[in-house]
Amino acid sequence: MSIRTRRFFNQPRRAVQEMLEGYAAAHADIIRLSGALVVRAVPKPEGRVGLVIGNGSGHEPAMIGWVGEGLLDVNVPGPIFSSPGPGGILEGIAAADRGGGVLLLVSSHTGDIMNASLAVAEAEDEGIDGVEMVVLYDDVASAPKDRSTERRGGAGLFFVWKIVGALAERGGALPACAEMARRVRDNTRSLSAALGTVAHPISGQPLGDPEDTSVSVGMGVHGEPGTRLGEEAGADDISEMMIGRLVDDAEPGPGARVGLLLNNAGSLTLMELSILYRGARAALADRGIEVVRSWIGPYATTLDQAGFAFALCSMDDEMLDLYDAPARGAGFTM
Amino acid sequence: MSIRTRRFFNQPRRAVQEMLEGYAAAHADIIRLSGALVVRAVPKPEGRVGLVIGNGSGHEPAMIGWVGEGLLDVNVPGPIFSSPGPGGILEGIAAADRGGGVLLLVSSHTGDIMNASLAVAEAEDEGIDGVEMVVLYDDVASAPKDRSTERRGGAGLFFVWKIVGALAERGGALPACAEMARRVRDNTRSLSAALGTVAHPISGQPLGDPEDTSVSVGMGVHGEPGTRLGEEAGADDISEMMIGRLVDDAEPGPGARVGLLLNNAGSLTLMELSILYRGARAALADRGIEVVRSWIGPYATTLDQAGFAFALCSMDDEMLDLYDAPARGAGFTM
Amino acid sequence: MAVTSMDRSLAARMIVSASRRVAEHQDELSRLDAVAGDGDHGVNMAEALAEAGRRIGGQDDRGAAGVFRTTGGAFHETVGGAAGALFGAFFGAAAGRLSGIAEPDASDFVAALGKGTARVMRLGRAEPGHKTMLDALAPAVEGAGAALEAGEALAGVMSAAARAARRGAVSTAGMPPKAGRARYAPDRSLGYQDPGATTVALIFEAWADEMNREEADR
Amino acid sequence: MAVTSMDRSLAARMIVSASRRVAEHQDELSRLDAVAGDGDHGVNMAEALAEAGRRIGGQDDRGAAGVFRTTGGAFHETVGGAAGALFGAFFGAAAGRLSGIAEPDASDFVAALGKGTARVMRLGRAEPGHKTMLDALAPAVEGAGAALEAGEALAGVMSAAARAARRGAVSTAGMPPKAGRARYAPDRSLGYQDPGATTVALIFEAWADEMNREEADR
Ligand SMILES: Nc1ncnc2c1ncn2[C@@H]1O[C@H](COP(=O)(O)OP(=O)(O)O)[C@@H](O)[C@H]1O
Ligand SMILES: Nc1ncnc2c1ncn2[C@@H]1O[C@H](COP(=O)(O)OP(=O)(O)O)[C@@H](O)[C@H]1O
Ligand SMILES: [Mg+2]
Ligand SMILES: [Mg+2]
Ligand SMILES: [Mg+2]
Ligand SMILES: [Mg+2]
Repeated sequence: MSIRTRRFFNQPRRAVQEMLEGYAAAHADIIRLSGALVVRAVPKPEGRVGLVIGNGSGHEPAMIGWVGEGLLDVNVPGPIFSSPGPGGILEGIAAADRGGGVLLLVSSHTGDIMNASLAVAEAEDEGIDGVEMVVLYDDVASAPKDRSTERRGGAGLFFVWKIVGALAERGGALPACAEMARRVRDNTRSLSAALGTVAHPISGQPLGDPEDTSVSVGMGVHGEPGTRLGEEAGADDISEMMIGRLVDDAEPGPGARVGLLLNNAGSLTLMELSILYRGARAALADRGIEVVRSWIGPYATTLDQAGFAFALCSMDDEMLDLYDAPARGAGFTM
Repeated sequence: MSIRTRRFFNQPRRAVQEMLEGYAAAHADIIRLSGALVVRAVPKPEGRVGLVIGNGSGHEPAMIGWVGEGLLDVNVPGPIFSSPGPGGILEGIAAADRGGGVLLLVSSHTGDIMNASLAVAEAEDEGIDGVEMVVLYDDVASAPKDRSTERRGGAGLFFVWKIVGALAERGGALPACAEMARRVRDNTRSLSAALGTVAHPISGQPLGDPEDTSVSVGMGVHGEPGTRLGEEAGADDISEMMIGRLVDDAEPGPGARVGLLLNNAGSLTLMELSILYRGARAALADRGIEVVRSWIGPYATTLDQAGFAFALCSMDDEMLDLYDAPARGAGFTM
Repeated sequence: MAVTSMDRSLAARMIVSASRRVAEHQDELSRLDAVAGDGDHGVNMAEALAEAGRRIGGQDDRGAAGVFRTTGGAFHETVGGAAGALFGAFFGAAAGRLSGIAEPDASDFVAALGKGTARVMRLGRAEPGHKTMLDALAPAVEGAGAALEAGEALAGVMSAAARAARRGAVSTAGMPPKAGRARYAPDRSLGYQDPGATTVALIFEAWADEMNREEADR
Repeated sequence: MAVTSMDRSLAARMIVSASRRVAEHQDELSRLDAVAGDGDHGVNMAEALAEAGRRIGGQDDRGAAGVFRTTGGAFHETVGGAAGALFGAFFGAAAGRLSGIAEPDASDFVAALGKGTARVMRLGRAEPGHKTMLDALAPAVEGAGAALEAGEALAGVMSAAARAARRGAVSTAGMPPKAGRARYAPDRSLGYQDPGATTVALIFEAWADEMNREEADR
């Protein structure tokens, strides 16, 4: 129902490179291209921990928009939906190294983990010290709670990037940054839903049945299919069901304060997002959970997928303080 | 090709109201709902000029995201793609009145102008003084240059909202604000392009041929059809052609400094936008025009239309200074 | 028996029957608007007239003028947009002409139609021939005036107005648009009727039917 | 005449013929990956092998090991993703086993396949039966080993590997996925072959054909 077969490209195979050039030109005060890497225009002071992420493209503004003050130091963009290879990640590690060690944040996907592991091994071989890797996952649809380490990374990882970004900027040491990344991860859950599908821009393959008009819940960030919901489910039903699943999984204690993120997977209107958000607030209020921070918008997209994800992060005072710290990326400012 | 037939709504006819509730709840620090109006959470100081806009819904983040410090005081949201009626606009004028007069900014569309005129007449009848209305237009596709006053409003109006918003915030008087609105308008041009179409969410009517895969240039902000481009046109060709038309129309003098806005009409990916932006920069560089500020993103959308618009605004020092002033809306911060 | 004046109840039934008629054609009207506009005309008209019907139902008696004024208000407050402003202005101006007249007769009604049409022209700055609702309204006023001069009572006047409005609406199919959204895509709407003019024809046809029913009933 | 050793030129021709074969099946591979993955496997493999072909063309002579090492590098640098890492590791480990051997024979080659497969298992933490490329790779190594023990030279060894790889790839259609993206939608891919395993079969078939051609030519 919702698959666009033509894109404003010159050539699909040149799309990622041309995107990087255009985006960097538009945001020259914040980022620049260094070879195949997106790096800060103004590097972090010496001695601080460098934050690196290697990730597939097609999720913009993640991660090209998340490089900047209070956020990441280096983004290693891969091909569409594909992690970059170990060579690129190794370059990214070297570029982020300001003498305080480097934290490689990896969204849990088979390819991403393997390529990152290869890069870390090569970094050791080359004598680059103090490289730590933390694997991030949050998607409750991808594995049961007792096997949470098998879960996929989703839009909830935004909480990690933001909070750890602030900590590293303030001078937190490598072990503290890695520890904080794990702490935020363990307090974060996400779940996605979508209508229709998208097609891989190069292969042209639709990642699901383009004629299917049912809502699917638990889709992956590369369009990996989820499970279908009935035709009649309205926005409020969907918000209630999804928030219910997240809260059941996270089991926030009484009086918990959460950040609520509503990620636009691509082409949802702000009208729909606002309606879904309204339903989510009601569902959380019913459960006695206080929403202390909210974000609505495109964080990690799946091209122009008509979908969204809710992410919840239970926050203590320290996390909240870091969450509120200034940040200045091309795709996110506060 | 790209028409979504199902939306995350509870009921299409309740969508605008529920959107307003959700959006206001998410951004309670910036805006609140006052009856059917979106107003600032913290009103402008007494004596300043109030800025009001009445506009159809379906263009979010315009204008709900543009109410806030350094931006607008009141947004009067109408039904989807429909200007609000005179009664609502009159309420908006009253709500924005801080004793310094009220400037009503109207995007040039038949309905918007008529309803605004009726409201201004009623305001006079009711003895509200100092209400001025400025009609804004920028879309070069909608009338030839010698009949520019017949042109439609498009995404270029962002420049007016931003610059006049800053002037009013700084205490500019009503005549100066109105004059600045006209000055920015006269220095601004826009042109849109799109693929496929959208359907009106309530009537379900697709606003064009959903099977048409050609790029159409000069579409209106409510999906009003434009003229078709050949199947082969690549992103660079399109950027070059569109920038050429804007520059030919605007005739910026030698050494002109322009702001370049690339508006996402809804569902374009940031990948496509960045590629189009890259092409536009090249086209402007070829013409010796310096781009001093750039914005890429959704400003005034047409639901989830797969389209975009370029807008150019030639800026002098005063405009640039106001353009750079802080702004804090739910959908736009700087 | 000929109906010679329009009391509150008749005026109210006119609005209700117009509302029903437009609702039946709602999709067709939106489809016409989607050709070169934004596809909402049927929704707009149906919503405004339904709201008018609700408001009239709950209203105390202020004669035909009150009914038309309420209808105008419903247009202004429910739909906005071009047609909301114009139909609102039309009913508002017509109400102004009828105001204070307890039982307006056919000549008052024709005069009210004329006032309404003039207000639409002033507000929208369009003229007959621009492919708008005026291409049905203006001939309707003329046809009604001619029938009045020929000595017709309300039913005859209304029937003449309805025939003229329909002819006018049909004629818009051949016109290039010179007002409203459609003018930005001038070729698109060739061969299609203007949605606003079509609504006018539907309203007058519903009114003529109502009058004729009324006459038959008396 | 039987081919008893693999020189640089033969190894290079193996990569080029694998590249051609995979390119021919690129759409089918992406389609298989779209069933429960992200629809790019054919693109990934075709691009990496094409790049490997280009790099080998411009490379000076370092024997079969050099060709395989270059191929692994092309996988790591061109595509990333799961298969990029795994095929890259496979060729890299195979190259390591062949390194320093001027003219590797069938037994070196079988050992190299084994090293590559072991590296894939270690890196991906999957096992045969998980519906991955290993379900073609592991049987291929076994088949090649058996052919070697039966006294076959390179062509026979490769043919046995290709047959086993194809059988393994076909068998994945019946497996529920336990690794890679597909495991998150376990029901979707039932009845469909694993794309990575299918690529392995295509590569070994291209190699077997190349060897048999070579033998016929000598
Ligand atoms: N300037 C005008 N004068 C008279 N009628 C107009 C004018 N502009 C638009 N119209 C009428 O309004 C109709 C469109 O109404 P509608 O679709 O409800 O409003 P909108 O165009 O705001 O969506 C047109 O078909 C036309 O008859
Ligand atoms: N852990 C793993 N072990 C072995 N093979 C794997 C593993 N994960 C994925 N694969 C293989 O990779 C293939 C997918 O490759 P590809 O689509 O190119 O990468 P990606 O999944 O990153 O898009 C699968 O079909 C499977 O054969
Ligand atoms: Mg991939
Ligand atoms: Mg409208
Ligand atoms: Mg309309
Ligand atoms: Mg894949």
